[in-house]
Amino acid sequence: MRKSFAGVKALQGVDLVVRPGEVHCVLGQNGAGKSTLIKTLSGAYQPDSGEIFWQGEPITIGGPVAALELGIATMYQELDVVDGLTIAENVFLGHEQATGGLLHVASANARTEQILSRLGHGEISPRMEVGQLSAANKQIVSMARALSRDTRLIIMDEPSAVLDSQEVENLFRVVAELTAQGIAVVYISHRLAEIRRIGDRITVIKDGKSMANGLSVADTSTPELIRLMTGRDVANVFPAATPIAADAPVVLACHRLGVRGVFSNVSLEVRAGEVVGLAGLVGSGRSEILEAIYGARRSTSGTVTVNGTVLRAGSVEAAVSAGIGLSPEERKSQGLILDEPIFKNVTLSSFGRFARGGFLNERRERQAAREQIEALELRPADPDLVTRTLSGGNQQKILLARWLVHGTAVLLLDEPTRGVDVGARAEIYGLIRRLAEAGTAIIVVSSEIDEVLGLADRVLVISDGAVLTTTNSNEIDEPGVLDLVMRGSAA
Amino acid sequence: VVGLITGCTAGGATTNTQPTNASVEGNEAQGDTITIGYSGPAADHGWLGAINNAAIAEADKYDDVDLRIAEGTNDANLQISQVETFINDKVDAIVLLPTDGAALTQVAIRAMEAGIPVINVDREFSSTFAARATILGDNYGMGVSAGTYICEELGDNPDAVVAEIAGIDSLPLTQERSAGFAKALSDCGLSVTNRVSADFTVAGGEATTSQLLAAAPQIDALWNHDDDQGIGVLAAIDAAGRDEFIMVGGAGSANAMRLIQADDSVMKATVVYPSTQAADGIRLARLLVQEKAMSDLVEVEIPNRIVLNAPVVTSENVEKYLPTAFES
Amino acid sequence: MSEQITQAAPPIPQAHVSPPGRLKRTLGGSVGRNLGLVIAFALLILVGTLTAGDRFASVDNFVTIIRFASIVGVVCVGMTFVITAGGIDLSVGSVVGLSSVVASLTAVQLASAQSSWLLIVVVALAVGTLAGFVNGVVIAYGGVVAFMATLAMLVGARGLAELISNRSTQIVNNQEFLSFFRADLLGVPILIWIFLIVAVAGWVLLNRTTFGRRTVAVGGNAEASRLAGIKVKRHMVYVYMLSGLTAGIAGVMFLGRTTVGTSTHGTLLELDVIAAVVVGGTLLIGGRGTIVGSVLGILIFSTLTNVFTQNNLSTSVQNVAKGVIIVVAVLLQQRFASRGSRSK
Amino acid sequence: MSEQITQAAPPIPQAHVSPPGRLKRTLGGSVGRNLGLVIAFALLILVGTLTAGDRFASVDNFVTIIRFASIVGVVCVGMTFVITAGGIDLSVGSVVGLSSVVASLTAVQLASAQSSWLLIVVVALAVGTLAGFVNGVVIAYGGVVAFMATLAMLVGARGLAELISNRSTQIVNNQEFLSFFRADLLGVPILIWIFLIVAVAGWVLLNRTTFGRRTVAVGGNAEASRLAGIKVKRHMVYVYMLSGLTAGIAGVMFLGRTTVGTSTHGTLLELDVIAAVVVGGTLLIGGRGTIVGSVLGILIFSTLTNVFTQNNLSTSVQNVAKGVIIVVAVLLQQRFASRGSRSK
Ligand SMILES: Nc1ncnc2c1ncn2[C@@H]1O[C@H](COP(=O)(O)OP(=O)(O)OP(=O)(O)O)[C@@H](O)[C@H]1O
Ligand SMILES: Nc1ncnc2c1ncn2[C@@H]1O[C@H](COP(=O)(O)OP(=O)(O)OP(=O)(O)O)[C@@H](O)[C@H]1O
Ligand SMILES: [Mg+2]
Ligand SMILES: [Mg+2]
Repeated sequence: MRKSFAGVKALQGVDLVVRPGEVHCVLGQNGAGKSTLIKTLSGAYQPDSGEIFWQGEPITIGGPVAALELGIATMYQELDVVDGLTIAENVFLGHEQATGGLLHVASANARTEQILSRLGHGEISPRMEVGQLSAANKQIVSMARALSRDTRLIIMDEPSAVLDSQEVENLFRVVAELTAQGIAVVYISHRLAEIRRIGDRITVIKDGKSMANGLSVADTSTPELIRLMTGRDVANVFPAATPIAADAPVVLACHRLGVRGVFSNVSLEVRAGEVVGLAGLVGSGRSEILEAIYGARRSTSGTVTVNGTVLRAGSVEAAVSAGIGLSPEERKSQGLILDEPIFKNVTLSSFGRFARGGFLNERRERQAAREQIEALELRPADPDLVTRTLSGGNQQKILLARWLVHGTAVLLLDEPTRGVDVGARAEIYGLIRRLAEAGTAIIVVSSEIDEVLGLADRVLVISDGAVLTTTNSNEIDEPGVLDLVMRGSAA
Repeated sequence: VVGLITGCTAGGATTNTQPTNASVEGNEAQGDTITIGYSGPAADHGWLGAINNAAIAEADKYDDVDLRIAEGTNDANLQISQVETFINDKVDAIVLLPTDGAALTQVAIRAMEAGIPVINVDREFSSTFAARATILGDNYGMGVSAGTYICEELGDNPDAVVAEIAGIDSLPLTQERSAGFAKALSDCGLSVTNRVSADFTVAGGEATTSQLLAAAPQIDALWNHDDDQGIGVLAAIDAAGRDEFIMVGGAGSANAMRLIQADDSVMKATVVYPSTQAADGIRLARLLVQEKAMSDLVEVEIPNRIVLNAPVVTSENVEKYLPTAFES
Repeated sequence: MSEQITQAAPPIPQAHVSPPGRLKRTLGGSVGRNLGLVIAFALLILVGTLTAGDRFASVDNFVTIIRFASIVGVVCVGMTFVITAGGIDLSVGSVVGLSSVVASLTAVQLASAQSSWLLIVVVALAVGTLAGFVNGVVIAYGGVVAFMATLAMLVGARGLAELISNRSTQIVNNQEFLSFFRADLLGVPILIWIFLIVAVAGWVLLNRTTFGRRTVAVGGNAEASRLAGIKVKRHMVYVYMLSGLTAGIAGVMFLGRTTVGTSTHGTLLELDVIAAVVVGGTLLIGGRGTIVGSVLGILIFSTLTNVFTQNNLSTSVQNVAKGVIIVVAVLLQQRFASRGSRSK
Repeated sequence: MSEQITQAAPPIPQAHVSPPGRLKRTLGGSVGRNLGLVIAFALLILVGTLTAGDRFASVDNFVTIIRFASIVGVVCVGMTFVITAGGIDLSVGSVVGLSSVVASLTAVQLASAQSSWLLIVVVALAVGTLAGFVNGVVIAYGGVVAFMATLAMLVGARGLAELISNRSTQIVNNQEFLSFFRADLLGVPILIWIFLIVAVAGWVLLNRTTFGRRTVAVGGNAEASRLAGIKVKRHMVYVYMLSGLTAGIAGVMFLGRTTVGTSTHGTLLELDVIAAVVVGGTLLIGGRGTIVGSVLGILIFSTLTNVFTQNNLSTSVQNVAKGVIIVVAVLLQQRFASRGSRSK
């Protein structure tokens, strides 16, 4: 099997060779062109030039149907399921089980059930509507869809981004099964540890060009990979935490905070300069806790106090004016106005400050935004660029810049590095630390437990909407957290 | 033109009651070519369509008339701007069937002030200064005629159920028709038991009538304001298989008259509301600008106000009216 | 459009929902989702019976109500598909008028007298479908927002109908045609049968065929559908053609019911149709549609009109009430739908 | 809604956009984005001049065109805000009628005779704003889809206007009021001045104030705006109130121009307004709005009507042409807008 091509603006000469039965990892920074590459393979985009070979034959993939008919199935980065349909209907979307247009509902359900069991999720009913599923389960539906076809090659674009460690294990098991059957897997992830575990060979893409082809995973060191991706050496370690002064004031305090049916009795305190991490499985309620503190979700019990003042429940404005900032979980849908220029996104929480009598002073606004994005090394650092064109990591930085311009005492970061590449990750880690050192109280939520442990001074382990423990991050390790979580949910 | 001057001087002291210029032949004779602006409401139903078509046909008859048509709006704002366009273009006369009489009054006054005579058709302006001549159908009279006919037919049954299917309720003319109807009925001790309003469309007539028939299981007489929506009204009556009452129409379409003539349906009569008003308006405008008078009148000038009759057409006199009735 | 506010509420992830049982699902799905409507409908019938007694609560009156609803109801079925697919069709009213006009042209009537009255039907359906085709192509391949494309068709088709009919009312003379539409079958008027058949066919098409599932998919997530191999553009054209087809059927029904074709048929029909479909629970953002809801929606509106007529209330009062009822119905609808299963 | 198809087209990756210079940006922004409109407008004027000569190309005629456009134009300004904020307001036409009716009630006229003619103005604006407030609350706090909420208001406000006026035409007697609206200022009619002032104020409000910034932000991404601390719901209420206010202004203008208040004022106005705004380049999905485009849009429509009147063409032909022009204009608009800067 050999595919090679060059072309689309985002892709300027990429070679990729995938062999049957292997797990071929594609690595690259945000915006390197990984998703674009695979979309070309799946027929979603047409390449401007270049050739694709399939089992030795040069072919053109005219559209998604053509790719599917060849046996190329794709799990896209943006969840590609339809909420209004059931799981079985999603799995067989486009190749419905039907005669003369009339559906065989029962047989589709039965086959879906089989596939789900194979994926280790026999407990999910194929008749459930996908809109009711969590992001992780949607990912499983996506996978089931790929398996429902007779495929020779499955492309997975960041499948683990919304999965927790348990689910990731499950995913690896399925991948192993697939490769054992001779099916090739193209695997994209920003988590280098995963690639080490399941990858056979690696292709690295940088700025739309392939930097390395088919490197053997076993023979390539992590720093080497990072250098290939970023073109420089990045210390993939967390910045050292400086101890917090013993007399640092408590900035944020939650007392027995709860949202009915989601979580209850969460009490926590964050001091100036402290980074507190929330660890837990997907769906444990971490995002909800942040949202409740921020007022984006109305709490039904308990209080949130900032610098001694109790906040009005369910009021984002109150939280913002008290000095809390939130960088939400879903960058694109909750954080940014993608079609607006960067500077307007940076000043979204504070443009009122650049106005006199309601009249905006865009020049000052742009200036303030420019200062921050230059300090954050946003690339490119042009405040007038349309936000949509930026890579994920840079978009994340815009959200941080927003609160830097606004000035916050408390910063809530929900999955600040989701879908962000190694290079940008290190920068964001450094930034979080610098903010803490400047006296900001920070709460970080991340699905990657090592990230929580590495970043935070203190860790709260959450399970099923309840705080299990609070420990200093240096007193616990990843297996320890997982162990707690397992026991917590079993109890 | 010359004729008029002689007419005036001649008419001074004598008792001559036959102005020389006001013969039919004299009026038909070609005069100076004039431009007449015509604006009417949206021709969204049969009667209005007939009004516009008759106006255009009338203008076509005269080689000396250049008709500028801006028909077709129910928006007073747009119609005002159409009249403004006519004023800008300095047409010789304007025939105006306003979507709402009062709303078009100001612009008509402006036209008159600009020296352009305005002929007001069908829906009356709120100021007498707004038109040089006014031709009106008699909406109130229509209601009276229909009511009187029903009174005659129902005789002295004080418990008779009378139903009314009005046109577009928000038009002043509908209100006038209903008022006349109620007045005539009250003179014989009757009143409207069930009243619905349609929208002058066939479908609207059908829909409201089927509802009305369901609401009133027993009816003695029914007045429908408009024969165009009447097609729908009759379809609904047919579908419901009802024939216990007499029905009176309105406006006087050829279709309705043929039914009356055939005398095999509930349709027994209709009240004429002439669809030739705008055509008359065009004709008057031409005479006015060419400074002619009306034939068959002694008066040497065009009258200010002509109110057309609203006769009741029954199987007895239908032959007389059928030729001038409009095809919907 | 306009959904943004509703979406502002954070989506509720339900990670570990256990699959509901079959019975509960059916309840939650069909009745539950339509419970608001059923309640509204029942209330309306109660009000009707209380205020108008036997005149209201009679078989004849119910037949009147349903027959009144049937023409609009047929268009609702087509519209349900369009809205479910994430589109909107403002042109249906005009297309009804246009198809009634073309099908009642003298030429068509002459030809039908020589062949069969079915010719009139075929012409009307063809005109409707063609108009839908134009809509679909302009939207799917031209990339014009559906609201604007069908608004253009709304204006244009009405104008065309006026031009073709020269604004006169065209009377249908074909007696076989007329008597077919005036007939009853098993005591039920043909118009109601047509409505019934179209509604059942629509239900099957939406819920039991690939076409229907793809319609939901396209409306729920057009890009995902494209990637799953569905020819989204072509499908959208089909959906608009379907809507045009139902408008054509309604055109024929108008012909049969009123015995004339005119450009005024169907004026403002689109508002009633869209209101009924959305009140019925089909999401205006697409991705979820219910034929049962649309049928209930249109029945509610026609019962409303009937109750008002029975009580001799003017259209003005009726309009005010209708405005209030639309809002209340949508609110109820949202409440019950979100209880039955997550919408939005 | 309806945007789905457009989104189905694969987004064009523009990896290496170089930041445009200030001049280029301004060109790309204002003229570039409106280039399609300007071309369409110029073509229309050319056609008008060729077919109707001096009758068309005269100062008086242009005044007529603009004066005609001014009432609808004022409503377009309010609608631009609503659509930019991601909403839609179908009720403007009815609200125009309602405010003209209430402001011309006998009671109001009597009171105004004793105080000042401005009372009539104040009442009309208050009625419009109140209707907008109701719309806004039902949409933002009730969570009813804007299309349905304002559709309900469209039906309800018209009914209310009919009830209040008892369906009669109410003539305004206040001579000061009438002569104010009949006056010219510097040779330009007052109505045009009002349009000019509203348009300029709207432009400043949308492009130079925090209110405008919020409007664009809310339309671009309501959830992100909410999480950034903008009071999205309250802002939506303001936006609908603004739209209601412009409808109230249009109601007063109708009063001044026609000297009567009636429930039929503004019928179907919403279609023209929405068409003009969207043809003008405001995105129906929200997040981008242009007052200049809306003004050009409405001028194009009113010039079109004038050209047709000048050439003695019937409304039917005009409607067919209008349908075609809407589609062509939106297509052109898309082409030039996407060249000016990335949309969608
Ligand atoms: N719709 C779009 N519009 C403009 N530019 C785009 C679009 N989609 C992708 N790009 C650009 O194409 C380039 C490659 O994007 P791609 O999504 O393939 O990156 P990626 O390697 O998958 O990054 P990530 O790790 O963030 O998923 C980027 O510079 C991106 O900004
Ligand atoms: N409004 C609600 N009603 C009922 N349950 C809810 C509601 N909102 C959230 N939940 C539940 O709360 C739990 C926490 O959800 P959520 O996925 O946000 O947690 P999380 O820890 O942030 O996970 P993730 O890593 O996916 O962000 C889930 O089980 C979800 O089903
Ligand atoms: Mg990617
Ligand atoms: Mg979360």
